[in-house]
Amino acid sequence: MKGIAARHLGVVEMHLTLEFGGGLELLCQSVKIHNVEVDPQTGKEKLTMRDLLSWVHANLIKERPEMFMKGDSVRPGVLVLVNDCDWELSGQLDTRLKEKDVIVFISTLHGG
Amino acid sequence: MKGIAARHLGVVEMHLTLEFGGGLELLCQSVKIHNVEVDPQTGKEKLTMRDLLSWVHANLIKERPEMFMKGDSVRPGVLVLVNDCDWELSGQLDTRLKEKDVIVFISTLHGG
Amino acid sequence: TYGGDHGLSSDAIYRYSRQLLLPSFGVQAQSNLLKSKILVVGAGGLGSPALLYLAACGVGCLGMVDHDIVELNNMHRQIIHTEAYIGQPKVKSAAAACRAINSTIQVVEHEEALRASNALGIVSQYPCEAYMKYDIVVDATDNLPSRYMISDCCVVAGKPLVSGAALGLEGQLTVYNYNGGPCYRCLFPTPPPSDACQRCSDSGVLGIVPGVIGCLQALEAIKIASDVGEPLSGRMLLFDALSARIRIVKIRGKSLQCESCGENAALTPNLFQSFDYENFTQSSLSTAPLKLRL
Amino acid sequence: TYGGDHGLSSDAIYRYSRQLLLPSFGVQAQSNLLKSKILVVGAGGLGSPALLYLAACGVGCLGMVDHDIVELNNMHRQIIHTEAYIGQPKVKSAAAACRAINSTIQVVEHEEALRASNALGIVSQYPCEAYMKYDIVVDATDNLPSRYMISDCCVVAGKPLVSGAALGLEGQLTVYNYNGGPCYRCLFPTPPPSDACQRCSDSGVLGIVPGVIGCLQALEAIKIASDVGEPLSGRMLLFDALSARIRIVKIRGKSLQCESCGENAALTPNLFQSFDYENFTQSSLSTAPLKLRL
Ligand SMILES: [Zn+2]
Ligand SMILES: [Zn+2]
Repeated sequence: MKGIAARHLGVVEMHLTLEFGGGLELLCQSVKIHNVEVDPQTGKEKLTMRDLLSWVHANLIKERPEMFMKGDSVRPGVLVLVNDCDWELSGQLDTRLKEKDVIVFISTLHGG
Repeated sequence: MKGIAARHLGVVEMHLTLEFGGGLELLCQSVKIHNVEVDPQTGKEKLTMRDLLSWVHANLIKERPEMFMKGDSVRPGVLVLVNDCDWELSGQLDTRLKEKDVIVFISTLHGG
Repeated sequence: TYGGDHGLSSDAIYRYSRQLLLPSFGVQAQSNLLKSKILVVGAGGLGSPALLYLAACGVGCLGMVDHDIVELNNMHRQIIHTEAYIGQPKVKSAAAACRAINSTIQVVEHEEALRASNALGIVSQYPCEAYMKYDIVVDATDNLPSRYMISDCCVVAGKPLVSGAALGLEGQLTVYNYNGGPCYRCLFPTPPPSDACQRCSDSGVLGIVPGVIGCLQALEAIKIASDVGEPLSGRMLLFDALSARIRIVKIRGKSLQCESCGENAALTPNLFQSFDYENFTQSSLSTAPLKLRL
Repeated sequence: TYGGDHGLSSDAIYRYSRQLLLPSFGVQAQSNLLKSKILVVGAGGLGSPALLYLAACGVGCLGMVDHDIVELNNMHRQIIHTEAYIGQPKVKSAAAACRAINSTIQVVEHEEALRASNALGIVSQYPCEAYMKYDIVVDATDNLPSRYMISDCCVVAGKPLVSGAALGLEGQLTVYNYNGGPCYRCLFPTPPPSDACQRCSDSGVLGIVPGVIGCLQALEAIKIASDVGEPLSGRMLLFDALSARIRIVKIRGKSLQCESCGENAALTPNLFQSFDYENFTQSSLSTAPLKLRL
């Protein structure tokens, strides 16, 4: 695991809770809640949502990544929430993450 | 206000959110959410739920205190939650409060 | 007409197809549901949506207890009843509505008030076929003595209890006596002062509030009956309609000192049947008449 | 038969007495409700409880649009319909149910599909009696193009929109286009890839999930119509039935760049009426047939 390796190297890793909903959990083995440790990449001090998305893409998404990402952001129809708040309000891809943040990825539903 | 006086004297005061529900809000002028500053009493370093209850009794409850308190605790039928957790799990009257804690007092409902 | 491993008729497969399609529900959960027996106490504000959804989703045997008559001032929230049933027993009206949406389940009418003296007989056929009959009880009543009585009954009979309440613009929901979790008396060992309750019974209710809570009661009963998901045991849902706030909080577990379900509890069927719940709570099983001045 | 300052008949006072008793609701809010006109689009899983509770609580004029026929595989969640109406139009069935629980309100049947070509006419009688008719629209549909179309319609007609959705074991709810808040396109300027949607339409739904969301839609519509409480605008409710978790999150406000409601938006009634929502979303207004293999 990336997190464990990072700890051994003495890099400060961040504990985050990632939640997937609205069907996105199907892309990561139907598990909705993931407690993860993410290390900021070499040479960086802060972790942003841009970094987290590429970490999620590399580490959690097991199938059909095009159902989660489009370019370097999430695909249309996915809401991203950082601590119960739309990431549009915190700077989207540039949102800086803190220890113990909760990030929710949820696909909008259309059924009834 | 107690809080303002305390600040002038250099005493560390605590910012708490108190919420009243299930009809208990009627005892404090129908206001459900109160953002308050409470100072630990002279000679004490920590604020407990016991201290908070007497503060609420003195400062917020405007009528029929017997509908809120019984002895030095809350009356039967009132649930007390500290940060969304039943105070029975944190030590009831001895629960120590921290800055920015959210305390909910809610009367159990019986209607349908 | 039943065939295959799953035990579902072709009619049932078509009727419940949208639930069968669900990977996390599917044939097994639907089959559990069709075998389950659920008793709803109260065919009023909470019971209306709970009964309709439990009937619709395919609970095999759906019982209902109530001794009230449908009145015009129920209609703003008790959506299971139609104007045509005003003056008739709620149980008769509710049973007809359930049968009209699902003729393939068994609907059982208990047209009487649930009291300590008859509750064990209705819930578990005690003493005849000891401790059988319903698997789950839904408390959709509107008064304090009933809440203590139904909880104690479920402890004695060993049934999980889905308990909902609504008043004014607020609602509450939890599951008692489930899988080692707390009962009503674990949370509320002492009844509140009776004037704290009487004031409540005069203060009205916005019809949709018991609607929301009654639906959530049906959901919890479905989860327990179908053995899917995490029932709301040891947690309580608090609903504030006006501010559209819903919080789910962690509540205490079973109390070892509980007089009903605790380690040294002396509650027996006989003791239960002779316990005076109205005296204990200092309030009445039947709701007080409304006083309205405009 | 109407008298007094409050404009409530004595029948209405009795019928709605429990709501009139509520200090934070009372005569003024009930009177607002009785004057309100609410359109529910879709008489299916979400529309069933929404319509029943809106009728029961005393919405003065309750309209419903749907072109579907009641089918047996609807019955597990669409509790407004009875087996007796299988094969008949949902609107006819739903209207009969609403009238049966409240004969004192006006129930309006629009037995047709809501499309860009007729939506303004139904919602606001455009171009005849410009921008009147319904005060509030409830989106209880089940497909993506309808959601864009109804939101755009509400922007053009200037109506608040109570939007609910349910699928599988999850539900979502928010209020669009209310008091300077965002519209659907502010949140979702670009439609999702069509295969992200199609998979959804095959995956079923637990009946009680749209039940809960539909009730909450009725509540939001009641709050807006009666001018009581804080509607869920700029916030979204996320409901996970399996884990009994409900979270209410803060969402973005109105987008200045929104192509529907933004500063330089070019959306006119004519443009709206000729917009091809099925092509825009690459998906169909009518739901795909189910494929079920057991
Ligand atoms: Zn107990
Ligand atoms: Zn917009």
